[in-house]
Amino acid sequence: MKKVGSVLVVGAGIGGSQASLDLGDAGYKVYLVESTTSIGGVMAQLDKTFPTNDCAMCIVSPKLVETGRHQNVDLFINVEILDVKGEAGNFTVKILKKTLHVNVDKCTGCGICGRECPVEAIDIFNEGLARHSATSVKYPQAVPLVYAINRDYCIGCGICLGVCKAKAVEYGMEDEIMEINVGAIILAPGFDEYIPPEGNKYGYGKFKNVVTSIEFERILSASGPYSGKILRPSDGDVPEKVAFLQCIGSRDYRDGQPYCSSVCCMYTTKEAIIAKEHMNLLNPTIFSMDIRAYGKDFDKYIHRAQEEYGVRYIRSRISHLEEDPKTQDLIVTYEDETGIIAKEMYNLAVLSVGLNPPNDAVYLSEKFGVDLNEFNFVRTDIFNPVQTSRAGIFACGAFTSPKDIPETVTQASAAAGCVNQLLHDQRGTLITEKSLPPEIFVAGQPPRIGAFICHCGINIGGYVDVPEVTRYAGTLPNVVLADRNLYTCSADTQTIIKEKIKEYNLNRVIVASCTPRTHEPLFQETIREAGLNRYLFQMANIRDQCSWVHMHEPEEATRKAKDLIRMAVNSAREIQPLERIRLSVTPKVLVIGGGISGMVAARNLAFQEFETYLIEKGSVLGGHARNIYTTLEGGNVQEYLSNLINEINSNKLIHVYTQAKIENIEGYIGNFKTSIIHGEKKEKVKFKHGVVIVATGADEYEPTEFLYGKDDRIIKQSEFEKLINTTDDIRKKKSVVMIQCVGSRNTEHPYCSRMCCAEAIKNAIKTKELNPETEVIILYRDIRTYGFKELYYRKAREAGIFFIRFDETKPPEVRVEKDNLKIIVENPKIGKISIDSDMIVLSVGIVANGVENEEMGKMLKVPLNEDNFYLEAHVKLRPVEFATEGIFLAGLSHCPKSIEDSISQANAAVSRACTILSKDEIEAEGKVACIDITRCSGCGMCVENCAYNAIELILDRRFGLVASINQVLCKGCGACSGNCRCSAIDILGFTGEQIYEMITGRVE
Amino acid sequence: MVILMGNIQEENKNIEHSMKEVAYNLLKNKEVDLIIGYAKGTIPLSSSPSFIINQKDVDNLIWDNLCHVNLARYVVPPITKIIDNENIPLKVGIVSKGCVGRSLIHLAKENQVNLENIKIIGISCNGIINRKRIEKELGEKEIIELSVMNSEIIAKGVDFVKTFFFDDYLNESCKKCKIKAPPMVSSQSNVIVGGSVESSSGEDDFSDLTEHESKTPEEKWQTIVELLSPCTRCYACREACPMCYCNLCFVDQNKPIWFGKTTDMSDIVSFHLVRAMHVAGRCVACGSCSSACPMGIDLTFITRKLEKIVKQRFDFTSGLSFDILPPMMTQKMNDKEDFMIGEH
Amino acid sequence: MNEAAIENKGEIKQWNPKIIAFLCNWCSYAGADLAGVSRIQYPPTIRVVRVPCSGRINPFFIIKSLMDGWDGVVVSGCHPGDCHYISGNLVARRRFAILKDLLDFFGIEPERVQFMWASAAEGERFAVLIKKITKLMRKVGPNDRFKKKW
Amino acid sequence: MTDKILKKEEIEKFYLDLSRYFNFFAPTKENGNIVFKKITDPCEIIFDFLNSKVPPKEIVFPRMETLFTYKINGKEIEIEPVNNLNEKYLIFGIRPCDAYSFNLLENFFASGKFQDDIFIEKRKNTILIGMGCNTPRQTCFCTSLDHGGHPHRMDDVDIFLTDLGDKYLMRSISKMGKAIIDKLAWLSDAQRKDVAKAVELSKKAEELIKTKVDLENIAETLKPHFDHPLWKEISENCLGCGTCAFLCPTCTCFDVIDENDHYNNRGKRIRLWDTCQFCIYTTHASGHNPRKSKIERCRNRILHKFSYYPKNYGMLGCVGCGRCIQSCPVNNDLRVIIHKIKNLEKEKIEVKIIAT
Repeated sequence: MKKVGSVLVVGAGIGGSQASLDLGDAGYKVYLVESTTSIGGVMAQLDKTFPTNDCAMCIVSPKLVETGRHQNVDLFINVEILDVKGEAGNFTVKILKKTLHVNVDKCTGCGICGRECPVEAIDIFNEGLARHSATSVKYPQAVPLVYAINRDYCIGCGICLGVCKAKAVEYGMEDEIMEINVGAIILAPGFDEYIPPEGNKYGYGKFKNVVTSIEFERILSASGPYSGKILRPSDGDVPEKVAFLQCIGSRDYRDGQPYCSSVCCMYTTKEAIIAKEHMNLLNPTIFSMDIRAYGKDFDKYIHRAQEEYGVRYIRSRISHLEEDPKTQDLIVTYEDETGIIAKEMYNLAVLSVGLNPPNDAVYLSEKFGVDLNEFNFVRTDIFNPVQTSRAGIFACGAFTSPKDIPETVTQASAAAGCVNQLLHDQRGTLITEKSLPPEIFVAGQPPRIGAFICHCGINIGGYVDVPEVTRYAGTLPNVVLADRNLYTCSADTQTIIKEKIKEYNLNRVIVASCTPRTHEPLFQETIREAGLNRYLFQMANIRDQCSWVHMHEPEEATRKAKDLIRMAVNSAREIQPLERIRLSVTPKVLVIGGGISGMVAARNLAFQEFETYLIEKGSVLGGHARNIYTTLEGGNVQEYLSNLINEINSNKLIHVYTQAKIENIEGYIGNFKTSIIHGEKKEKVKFKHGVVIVATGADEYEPTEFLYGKDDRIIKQSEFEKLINTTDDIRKKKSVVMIQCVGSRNTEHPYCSRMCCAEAIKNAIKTKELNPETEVIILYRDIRTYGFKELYYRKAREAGIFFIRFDETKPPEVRVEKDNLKIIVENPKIGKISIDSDMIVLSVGIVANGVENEEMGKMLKVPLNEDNFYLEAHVKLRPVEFATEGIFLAGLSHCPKSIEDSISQANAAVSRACTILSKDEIEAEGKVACIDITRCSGCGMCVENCAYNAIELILDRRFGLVASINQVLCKGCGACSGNCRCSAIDILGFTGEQIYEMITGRVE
Repeated sequence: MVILMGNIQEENKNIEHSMKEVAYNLLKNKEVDLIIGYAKGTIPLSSSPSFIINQKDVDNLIWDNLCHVNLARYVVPPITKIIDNENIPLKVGIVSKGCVGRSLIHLAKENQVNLENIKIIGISCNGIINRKRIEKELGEKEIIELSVMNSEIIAKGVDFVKTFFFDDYLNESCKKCKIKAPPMVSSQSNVIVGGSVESSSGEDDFSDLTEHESKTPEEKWQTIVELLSPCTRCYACREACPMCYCNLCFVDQNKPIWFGKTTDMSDIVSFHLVRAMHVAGRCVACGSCSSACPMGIDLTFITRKLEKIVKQRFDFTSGLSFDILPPMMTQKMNDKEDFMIGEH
Repeated sequence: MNEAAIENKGEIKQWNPKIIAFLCNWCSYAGADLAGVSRIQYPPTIRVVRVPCSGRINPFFIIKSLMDGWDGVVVSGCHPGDCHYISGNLVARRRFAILKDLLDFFGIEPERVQFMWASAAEGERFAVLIKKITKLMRKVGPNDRFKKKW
Repeated sequence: MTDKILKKEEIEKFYLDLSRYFNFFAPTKENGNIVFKKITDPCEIIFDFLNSKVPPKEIVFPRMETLFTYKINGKEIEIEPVNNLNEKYLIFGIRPCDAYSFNLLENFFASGKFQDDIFIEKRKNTILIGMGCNTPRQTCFCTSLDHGGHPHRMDDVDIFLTDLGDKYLMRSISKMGKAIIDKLAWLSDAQRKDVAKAVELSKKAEELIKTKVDLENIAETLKPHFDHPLWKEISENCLGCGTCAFLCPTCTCFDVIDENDHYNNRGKRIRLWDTCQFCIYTTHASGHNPRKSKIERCRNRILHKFSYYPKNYGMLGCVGCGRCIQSCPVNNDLRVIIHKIKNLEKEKIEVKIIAT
C-alpha cells in the first residue's frame, strides 16, 4: 500500500499543537482534530507554570495562533472520530464534524451573539465557577475565535440570529462526515482530572470551600472568575489559611488510582506560591506523603516556596475533612510522620487531584485499535514511550502517562520525530505552495494609502462614529482612499480590498479594526495576493483597544479612533517593502555524544537519509547506559544497546568518530562548519552541517561520603547492579542497605537525580527475586517513583523490602566493624536505630561535566544552568532546543532522566531538526534588525544585548570594527536598537522613523 | 600655569618628576612611539595637552592642578602612522590620572582602544582646580598668576590678590573622587607604569546631590534651566568627552531629526538629557565636559547623578575592571523595580 | 463592569491627558486586547504604539514624546521571565531605571513617565493601571514644562 | 565737534531716553558670564568689564534666528517672513575690536552677489555706542592688526565713550551718533582736561597691550604652506570643539534647518551658528568629507582668517579680541600658531611628525 505524506493529530492541547507545528513545518499535511470548540487544552486554563512562574497564556497563545493559521495544518474543532482503517503509512479516517450552528468561515468572533444571548450556561473553561451564555467561545483568547451555540441550553429564541451582522448563525446547520487519508496518526487527547466521587472523605461537592486544584487554578487566574482575586466560593471572603491536600485520587488503591500523577506536588507548590503572591496575608499549607520534585530545578522551586514564601509542608496522611457549619471553615484531621493525629482549621481546602486517562480513552483505543494499560492510559513501547501497540500510530502527552508540560511537548516532538522516520519519503508531497503574483515595485513612489475602516458589526460601529472617522481618514495626507466595511475581515471584503488596490493603485494599506495579533497575517496575505509586498501594511486597533474599552464615551472613543488611525497613516507613510532573507541549508547533522540519546538521534536521521556525523569523546559508543542492565519496567538495556550500536555502525550515512574532540565550530543555522580531531592518531576532519544535536550526557557522581572506597563492601548502585546481573554473590548476602540521595539534593548538587529511587527499587526487587532471604533496606528522604513507577514501589514493599526515611539534616552514619557494617539512622517515627549489614549500596546521583559543558557551551554560544546542565531555550515550550537556532539538545546533558525519556528527547530533537533539514532554504522573518555601518562605532553593546547571538563584531575595510547582524538568527526584538547610541541599528517594520511619525502625529 | 608651594606643591613636584622619568624611559627603550601629557599653558589657569616623541622634549611635561583635559580623548580613534600603505597604530604612553586610566580601561571594554598599544603612565591626581568658578567669582578681573600654597589657591591680578580654599575650589567630581590613580587591573598590569591603586570605588554618600534631589519637580526644572540656559550648542562638552566617540552624534542625525539643534530651552535640555543617558554607566567623572564648556556650565552636576544611579542601582563604577560588564551591556533578573508602577 | 461605567461617567467631565503607550507585542499589547475582549472600561487617555518588545524602546521615543507635547508616556512589557525574546524586557528595565531617575533629576514629574509590566492574561491589571496612571496624570496636569514651544 | 560728558549717575536717564527708541543692549552678567543682553533695568548694566564672553555679533547675527515660517495646505505652501526687521537696536559699551568686527560681518552678509536682507536690515537699524578699553587683557592683540586696531579705536562706532572713572567722555562719530547726542540736550559739555585725560588713557591702554603678533603679509607667508606638516602639529591637541569659532566676533558660518510641526502642517526655517571645526560641517550626503580630519579643519580656520579673507575682502579676518585664546580648553593659542607660521618662512623650527 502506498504511503501518504499527511498526518492526523488527535487532540489540540499543547501536545497536539506542538506535534502539528513540527510536522507542518517539516512539510507534511496535518489534520488537527479537537473534540472541544477551541485548541489549547489544559495549559490555556493555567495561570502560571512551574518552576519559572511564567504566565501560561503569554507563552502558549502565540503557539496556538501559529497553529491556527499554519498553512499546512487543517484544524477541525468539535469533531468525533468515527472509524479508522488501513495500516502504517496509509490510514483512512472517518471524522464527524459536529455542527456549531455557527458558520466557522463567516464568524468573526466579535462576540455580539454571546452578549445578547438570554440563557446562561455553565462556563466549563472556568470549571463552572462562572457562567456564560449558551452562545459562547471557550475563552477570550481562544483559537479559532469562533462562537458556538450550545443546544442543550439554547431556547432557540433567535436573538443571536438577529444580532449577527456577519450572518454566521445557522440554526439549521447539520453535522457533517468527512474522510481523510493519512500516513500516520498521533494521539494527544491529554487527560481528565480526577473528580472525587460522591461521599468522598474530603467533602468535595458537599462543602462549598473544598475545591479541586484545577478550580483553584482558575481562581488564581487574572482572567478567571474572580479576576485574579483569591476568594472562597462560600462567601467571597479572602481565605487566610489554605490547605492543599496531596495525592487526591493518586497513589490511592481504595477510591482513586494506584499510580502517582507526577505533577501534583509541583503544581500545588506553584499554586501556593502564586496565591501567596496575589495575597500576602494568605498562609498556604501542603499536606503530602512525599514531595516529588524530581524534575529540572524542581527542588530549588520547593526550596524557594519554603524559604521565600513561607509555604508549610506537612508530611502526613489525611484521615478526613469536616466543615464548621457556622463559618464554613474546614477542619483537617491528619496523621503526621511521627504518628501523631492532629486537627487543624482552614478557610479553604484545595484538593490536588490526580490525572486520569481521558474519559474517552476506551473509545479511542477501540477506534484506533491501540492497547491501553490497566489504568486505561495508552500502552507504549518499553523503550519508545510514543510508540503505541499499532504501527503508524503514536501517542504523546498525558495519554501515555501523567506528565507535565515540557515532557508533553518533548513527547509531542518525539512522536513527530517518529512520524518523520516513517513518512520521510512522502515529505512535501501533499502540501501546496500557493502561487502569488510578482510584487509591484513601489520603492521611491509617493505613498498612496488606502484606509479600510471596520464597523465590526456594532462592535466598533456601536460606539465609534465610523462614518466620521472614515471622512477624517480621507483628509489625512497621502490617503487616496478611505473606505468602511461591515466586517473588514470577511471573505468578500478581502476581494474588495484587492480590487481597490488595483483601482486606486494603492501602495500602502491600513486597516482600522481589531487587533493585529490575530488579523494582521490575514490582511497581509490579502495585499500580497494583490501584488503588494506584505509589509506595506499597518493596522489601527480601534476595537479591542478603543470601542470595547470606552463603551460609555462615544465622542472620546471616536476621537481616539481618529488618533489611532492618524498614527497608523503616519507610520504607513514610512513603511518600506521588506524581503525575507533566504539561506541554503546543508542537510547534514552533527550529533555530539555517542550515548543512547546521540545514537537514537543519529539512527533516526540516517533513516531519513540525512548524512550524520556522530562524535564520541570515549573510545566506545554507549555512554551511561553501559552500566544499566534493565529498566525498572524490565526492558533489557544491554540488548537494546548492542542492537542500536550495530545499526549505527552498519549505516553508511552515519560517520562515527570516537575519541573525538571538537576543535572549532563556526557558522549558524543551516550552515555550520566544524573541525574535529579523533582516534589514536588524532586525525583531523572537517565537515559542513546544517544543525547540531548536543547529547553529551552526564557522569555518575563519585562519592566520598559513607566511607566509599575505604571498604569494598560499600559500593555504588551501578556496581551493585553489575554484581547482581553478572554474578550470584548476592546469594551469600544476609542484608543489603541502600542509601539514597548520595550526591543529590545537597548544597553541592541542589537537585534530584530523578532515577536513583527507581534504580534502587529495581535492584532491590531483583535482589529479593535472586534471594528472598536477603534483607533489603532502603534509607531514603523521599521516594520519587513518579507515574507508573509507583507500582514498583508498592511491589517492593510487598516483597518485604524495608523503607526507612531519614531527614536531610540527620543523614545515616556508617561504621565499619570487623566482620560487618553498621548503619545508624534516625527516623522521625521510630527514632534512632542501628542496622547491621554486609553490604551498603550508595544510590549516587548524576552530575554534569562542568568543565566540558562550559567549554562546549562557549564554542556553541549556548548557556548552562547553575548545575552546569545545558539550559534550553524555554523550560516549558522549547525543551529540546537552544535559543541559538539550529542547535538542539537531548539526554542527560539537559538534566537527569530515564533511558526512555532520553530516547524521547532524542527523537524530539530530530523532529525539531527536521523542520530545518527538510527545507532547501530557510527564510528569515522580514522585520529584523539592520545596521548602518557608517554610523556604527563597534562598541559591542548590541552584541551583549542580543539574546540570539545574531550580532557579531567584524572588521570592515573602510569603517573598522563594526557590528554585523545575521538576519537569519535575528528575531527582530530590538534590544540592540533600543540601546544603540548612534542609532546605527534600526528594526525593519518598526523603524525609528515610523515610530517618530507616530509620536509626532498626535492630536492636539 | 601654577606655581606651587607647600605640601601640594611637593606632591606635584614628585609626581611630575617620576612621571617624566617614566616617560623618558618609555621613549628611550622604544616601548612607545609617543607620549601624551600636559605642557605649560600660555595663559594663567591653563594647561596644554602635548604630544612628545623626542626624549629631550620630555622636560616640557608638567603636572599641576590645572591639567584638566582627559587625554584618553586623543587615542580614540587610535593614532596611526602610514607605513608603506599600511595604517600602523602607534604605541602611545598616556599620562593618566585616575579618571584617564579609567577612561582607557572602559574604552578598551568598548573596543575603542587596544591596550596593547597603550602604556598608562599612572599618576596620583590631587584634584583639578575649578577655574571656571574662580574666574566667575573674580568677576571681570583678569588673573595674571595663579598659585597653590598649602591648602590655598592664590590668584594675583594687576591690582588684587585673592585666595581660595583649595578643597572647596576643586571640580565637583574631583571633590568626591576616590580613584586618584588609574585602577590596577590584574589582567592588564603590564599596561600600567607608574602609580596605580587597587581597583575599588570606595564609598560615596553623594551628599552633594541631596539638596537638589529634595526639591520639587518645579524647582528641579528651574535649577536645570538655570544651569543649562547659557548653552550655545557648541558641543564642546561632547568633543571633550572621551566617551563621546560616535561617528555621528544623535543630535546631528536626520531622518528623523529626533532632537532640535536650536537654543530653545527644551532642545537644550533634551540634548543634555539624552547625552547623559548615553554616558550613563560609562562616564568616569573626569569633568572634562565642564572644563571645556566655554560658557562655564558645570556639567558635573549631571554626571554626578549618573555616577549615583549606576552605583546605587547596579553597584557599578565605570572603568575599574575588564571582567565586569557595564550595566547597559548586561541585565539581571533581580534588578530593582522600585521605579515601576504597580497596582498597589 | 457597571461600576467601571459609573467611574468612567464621572471621569468624562474631567480633563483627559494625552498619553502615549508603548506596548510590547506579546504580553502587554495582548493584555490590552484582553481588557477589551472582557469589556473592562478605562479612561480614553492612551494612544497605543505597538513595538515588538520593550527592549525596542529607545529613550528617544520617550523624551521626544514629552517634547512633542504628550502629557505622559507609558511603557509596558512582559513580566520578568515572560519575555518572548528571553531577556529584552530586562535589558529595557535597566535603560528605563536610568531614564526615570534622570527625568526626575531634570525636574520632569515622575508621574509623567510610567513603566509597568502587564501579561497577556492581565487585562484587568492593564485597565487598573491605566486608570491609576490617568489619575496621577490629572494630578500633575498638562505637560507644558518640557513641551517644545512653537 | 564738541565732546559731551555722561556722568555715571546719569546712565539711568540716558537709558530711559534711548530705550524708548531702541532695544537697548548693554553688557550684563548672566550665570557669571558677561554678555550683551537687552536691558530692561539700567542697574543690570555692567560698566567695569574687560569684554563680553560672547561677542555682541549675536545681536545682529543671533546664534538662532528664524528666517521665515511656512504653512502647508494641500499642495500650496505659503511663506510668512519674519516681521521684526524694523526694530531698532542700540549696543551700549561695545569694545572697539567687536565694533570693528561688524565691518567684517558686513563684508560677508552685505557685499557681493548674495546679500542677506535680514542682516542688512538689522545692521542698518543698529547704533553702536563704543567704549574704549582702559585695561586690555593679556590676550588682546588688536594693535597688531593692520587695520589700525587700537583699544580706543573710534572709527567703527556711532558714539564713542571713554571711561574717566566717575563719568564718560562721549564723542559722536557718525551722523547718527551726532543726531542722538543732539537729542540728549541734557548732556553737559566736556572740559578740555577731560579730553586730555581721555587721550592719556588711550595711550596708557595701548602701552598695556604687551602682546605683539607679527601679522605682516601673513597671507603671503601662508600661501606656499598648504600641505605643510606644521598643520598636524598645530592641530594635534585640538579637540575640535569649535569654541574658538562660536566665540569669535568674525566667524559667520551658519547652518540652516527646517523645524516642522507635523500635525499643524507648518514649519519654520531657522539659521543656527555652525563652525568649520565640526566634522559634519563639510560632510557630503555621500559620506565623503573633504576636511575629514582635524588637521584640515584647524588649517581651514587659520587660512580662512589670514589668507582667504584677506584675498576676498582685502583685510584680515581677525580683530585681535583674544577670545579664542581665552576659551580654548586645550590652550591652543592663536598667538603661538601665528608665531610658528611666521617662523616657517625663516625655516627656523623643525616640525615633529607624529601621526599621518
